Amino acid sequence: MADYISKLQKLLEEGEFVVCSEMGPPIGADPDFIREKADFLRGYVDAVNITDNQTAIVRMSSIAAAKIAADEGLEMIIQATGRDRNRIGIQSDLLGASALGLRNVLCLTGDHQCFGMDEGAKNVFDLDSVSMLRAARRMVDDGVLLNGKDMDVPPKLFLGGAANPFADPFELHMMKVEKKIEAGMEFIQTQAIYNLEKFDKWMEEMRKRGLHEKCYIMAGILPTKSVKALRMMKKYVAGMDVPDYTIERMDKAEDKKEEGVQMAVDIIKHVRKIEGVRGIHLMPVAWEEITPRVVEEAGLYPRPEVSEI
Amino acid sequence: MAGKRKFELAWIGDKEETDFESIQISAEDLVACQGEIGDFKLICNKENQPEEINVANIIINLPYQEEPVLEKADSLFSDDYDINEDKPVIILQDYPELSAAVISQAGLEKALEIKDNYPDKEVYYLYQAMRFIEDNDRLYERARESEIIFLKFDLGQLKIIEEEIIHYNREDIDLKLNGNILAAPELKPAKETERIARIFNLADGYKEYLQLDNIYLQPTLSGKRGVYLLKGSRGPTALTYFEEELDFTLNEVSKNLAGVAEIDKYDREVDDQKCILCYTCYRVCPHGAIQRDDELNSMKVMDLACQGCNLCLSRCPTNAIQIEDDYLKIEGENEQDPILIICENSAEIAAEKYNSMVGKDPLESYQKIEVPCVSTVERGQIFEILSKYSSDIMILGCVSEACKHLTGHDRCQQVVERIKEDLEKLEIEQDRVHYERLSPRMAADLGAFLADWKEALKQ
Amino acid sequence: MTRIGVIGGGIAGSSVAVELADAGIEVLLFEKSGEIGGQIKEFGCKATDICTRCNLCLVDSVFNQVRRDKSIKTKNNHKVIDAYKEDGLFTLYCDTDKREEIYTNIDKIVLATGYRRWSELETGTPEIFDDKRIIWSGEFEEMLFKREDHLQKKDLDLDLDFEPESALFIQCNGSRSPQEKAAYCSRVCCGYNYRIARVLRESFPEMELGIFFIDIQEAGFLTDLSFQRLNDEGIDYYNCKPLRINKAAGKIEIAYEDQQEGKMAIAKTDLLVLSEGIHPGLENELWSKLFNLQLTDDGFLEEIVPGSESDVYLAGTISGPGDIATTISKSKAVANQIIYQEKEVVV
Amino acid sequence: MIVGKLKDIKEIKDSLPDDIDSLLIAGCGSCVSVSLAGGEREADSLKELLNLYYQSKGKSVSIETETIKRQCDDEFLDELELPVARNQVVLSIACGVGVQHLAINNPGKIILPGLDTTFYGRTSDIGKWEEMCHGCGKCILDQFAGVCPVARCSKSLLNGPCGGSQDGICEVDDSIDCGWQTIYDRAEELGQLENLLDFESPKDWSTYKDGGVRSHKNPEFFQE
Repeated sequence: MADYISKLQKLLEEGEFVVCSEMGPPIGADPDFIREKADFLRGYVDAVNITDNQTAIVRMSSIAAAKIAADEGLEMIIQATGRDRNRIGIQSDLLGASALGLRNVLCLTGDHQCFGMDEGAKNVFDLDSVSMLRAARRMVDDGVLLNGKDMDVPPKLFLGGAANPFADPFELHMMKVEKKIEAGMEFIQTQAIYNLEKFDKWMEEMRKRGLHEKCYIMAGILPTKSVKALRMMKKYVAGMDVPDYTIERMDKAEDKKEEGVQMAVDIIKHVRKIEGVRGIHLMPVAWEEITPRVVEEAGLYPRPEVSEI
Repeated sequence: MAGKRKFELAWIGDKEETDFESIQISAEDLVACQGEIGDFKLICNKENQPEEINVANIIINLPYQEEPVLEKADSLFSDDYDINEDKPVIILQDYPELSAAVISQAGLEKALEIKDNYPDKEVYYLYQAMRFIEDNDRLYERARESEIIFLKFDLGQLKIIEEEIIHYNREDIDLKLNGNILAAPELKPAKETERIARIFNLADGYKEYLQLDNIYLQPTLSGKRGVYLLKGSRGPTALTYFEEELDFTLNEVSKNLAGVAEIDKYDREVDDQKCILCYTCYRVCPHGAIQRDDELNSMKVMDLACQGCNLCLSRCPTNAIQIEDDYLKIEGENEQDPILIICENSAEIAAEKYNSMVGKDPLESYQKIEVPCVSTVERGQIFEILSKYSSDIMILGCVSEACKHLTGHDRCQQVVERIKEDLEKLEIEQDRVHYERLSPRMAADLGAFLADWKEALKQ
Repeated sequence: MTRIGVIGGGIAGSSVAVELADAGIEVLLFEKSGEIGGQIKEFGCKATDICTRCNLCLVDSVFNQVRRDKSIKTKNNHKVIDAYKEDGLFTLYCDTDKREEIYTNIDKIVLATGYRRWSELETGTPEIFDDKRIIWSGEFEEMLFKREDHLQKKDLDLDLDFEPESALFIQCNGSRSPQEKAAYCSRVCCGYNYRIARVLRESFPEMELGIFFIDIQEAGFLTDLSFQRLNDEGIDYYNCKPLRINKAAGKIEIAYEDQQEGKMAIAKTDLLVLSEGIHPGLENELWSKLFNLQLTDDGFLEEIVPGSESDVYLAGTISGPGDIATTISKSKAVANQIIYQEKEVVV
Repeated sequence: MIVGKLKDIKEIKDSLPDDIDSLLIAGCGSCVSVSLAGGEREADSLKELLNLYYQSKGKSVSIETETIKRQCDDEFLDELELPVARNQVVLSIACGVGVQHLAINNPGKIILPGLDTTFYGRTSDIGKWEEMCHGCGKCILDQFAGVCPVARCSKSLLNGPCGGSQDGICEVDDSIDCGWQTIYDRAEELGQLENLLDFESPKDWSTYKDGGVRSHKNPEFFQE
């Protein structure tokens, strides 16, 4: 019997098409905020990401929020960025997360602080996503910290990272994915997909390089409910590719919310057929309550039971 | 340097037929240009070793880059085109934009050539506008007589469906044409343009060509005396006027060979003890009149190339450039009068014209500073005037693109904006500095404007 | 000491004179009217918030230099009526206000007597000019020359006794017309009326503007005029020659063949501006006889032998239509030819 | 070269003491002259502006200017000795180095900065400078096709671009070129793309400001 680090890892290894979702912790210290959200996600998703001060806006810490949700019975993925903590802080947090039973971590470089409300903050970026993955890998596999010090009890962590199939130049970003995998990334959650042609092309290249067999790829899905949101993303979110036909489709729809759900479902159905896509990652910004419906409509409900590992 | 041969003329790029003792240099080989009109030194790359060539005049004559508008179409300019047995020939001009006027001529000639060689072939001629120059109205008549089918289209009436099929849709005509397309290529600036601009220290030109969009440079001047621009170096319309532009240019070269005199009577001396070789003067000089003096290890102003705008003096961060002319002197009888800083190329001429028309000097009862170009206005000078005098300051510069020194209007505007910003921050004297632009033709306008301004100041 | 006789004190003759004087050559400048400046004297600047490259900025400094330069002897009110050449030198007879004057020992002659505007000709269709809604572009030039509102950022005072909400321009007026014996293109109208339209557009953003073209030409060395450009600036264009002008009550109606739709159509306007074709000057015939020059079919002049041999040069619109910049550049080229020859002789 | 920009005039004015009676504006003739911020011309126009200001407030303040070759070397400071002595306050428009060096040499004097020292950069256009180097103390340009990821990537990433890099533009601002795109382009040109696959360990920042205040001795002049 294989020795699994986390339920998420187990599901993926067993070949299940996985459904992840995302949750933003509160700007405040209210634990019930997390619990309420956990309630309506329970049973509909296999794992939930907790963002780490996303877009450089101060929120409850990813690890603390994740612990609260995990106590409600959810499988959690913590996020860790290199923007706010140096190598000391990050390693320390990873040890803590593992100790709390939070076994999945998504390693990110992090949005620049200029996107949030603290432009004057000093950024750290001591570890970028690649070096963070590498450091975590060594901690998990070799029980060694970055400075070479051995640990008595190493952390147990299932390591993930992000990838943007739409960023240019294609080749350079592909190299970076390869580097991340080399450094120890086991799963990928991609940038939100609207442009399916480009995503197909990216997957094709991933397969050509055999990368789809070296890590689990979860396709990013971002359901929206307005043309404005789509336009804003196209214009302001770096690395987002929202084709004009998507905006047109939303523009024409009478019931925008319904169309948003259908668009998400269509994309899920498309990516599900692609060789190498092992799951989806739902990230409805400010519309988290729609997650159960999208999962149901996409024919991904109910979710499989996972026994304790 | 005795015995060193000097050429009368250098062609950078294509060479045209002339009687001058000339040399042709490819743009790729050119590395640097030093010196001034009558005595340029072109440094060329000869197997990675510098070769110095002395020339009196330079014509930059790079061909246009011809960018195909359709992948599968042949170029209208090419003699090597496909004729398919079964398909008609389609001549396409003005797609996607109106082509240069000479292209109408080239297109008509090509259409007739095909019709002459293949009398039974259907030839379609698609165009937005036939631009009649030289004798192409006769060509057009001949083409009509030889049954070439002319189809005129407006914006949006022509669609390329596939590379070989053109959809032509105009009211009652709806055609899908499938044939061998000969298209007029889009003309773009020559490839080496950016590098050549840097070598000759020329500012970025219109639509990435070498010539600035400025009326004083017509037809082929470059801003740098003795350097002329033709064809793909000059601008988007240079093909249309090529014959007269070439004629003008060669006559300019002739005149230069007969002797070149200084344009400005004053010398500008660079104090080599103060010069820090920051190249600010070199970069701002609109006439490429500054270069480094290797012996003195300082910059120097070349007297023949200098056109006297004094921009270098007003921008040197160390005040290293000096001139004997007191060009910032304030003239006037009454210290209470408002102060005018006027450009000798616009307001001064307009005032003179107004005087001759109306018999009254519009500058009367003003204190004035006459400048060769308002770009010489500097912050310190204005602050000093504001503290010494109680009156307002009006700076009268030239309309954009009609500045004899090419960049004056923008540079002055930037300085004035910064002055106003500083004054506003200190909450003092904000409204005492004014800047307006005019052309030498606005004589009546200037008269009325100054009269009204004085009236407004009184209140 | 070389003496050059320049006949005509417009921009062409003045440009030649100034260039020659700069090179130290003595010039006699003969102007038949009371002052130099020619037709261009009272054209108006067409700058909007930016320069539209009408080129008038270039001319006044030339005239000023003519007035100031000691080596240019300007002879106002001197109409050249006869000439002969003997021993390589010309003698000119001039009709002045008072008497005939004779100038001798002139080495070379530059003819720069310019053109006539179509509005000065007696042909055309005079019945349309009694309508105040129809003006020549030349009248517009004067309006712009006199304007006193631009610097104060006020709207253009049109100096009409009505307020037009629309204006149409007709190009190729008096050109491209075999009936008017002017099959050629005048080369100025496209650029000039486009610029005037832009001036109107600046002052009256709501005004409907349109231009009739036979063929759209590049508007000088610097302006690559195109339909797209007109479209972008909100100026309608009619790529055809109007067939009939109907002075209906209310708006003027212009009938034309809509080539796009293949049928007759009517454009309506409050104000109609007619461009003015460039026609050969009245003296051309005299010059052709006096100086052995070819009169072209259109009535302009051409050299039979090159100037370097005949010592007679042509500058400006005497040899064919051209705009200001072209005229100046061609005149400079003529002056430069002379300078080059003179210096060679010295060497 | 050290690039600087003149401080906001309001900030300068506010920093000068209320009871000021005499002011020396000290210019510097090196880097900051080249970056058109702290040379003789700027000193002069600053003087005229402050004159105008004090005049408008009805205050009598004597202002003089003196620009020397370099404010960061003792020997040049000699020329400033008397002007500094006869003025109550000194406003130095040298870089932060010059201002402090002047202060070290004039313990009893108020030395105020008139300029913001911005970065080490190159002149990329007339009046425009671009940051090229952070002075990290350990140059790694050889590994990145000659383009510095520390100075020219907004996050100083060493292992490739972040996801916000799009069409060669940095996510922080449209006007910033993505440093990693530049690295990539040059590496491609040089046939060094392979190098970019090398894993870069976290950089040793001890040679940078993080290692404490830095000094440097040329061993030819010092013995251990």
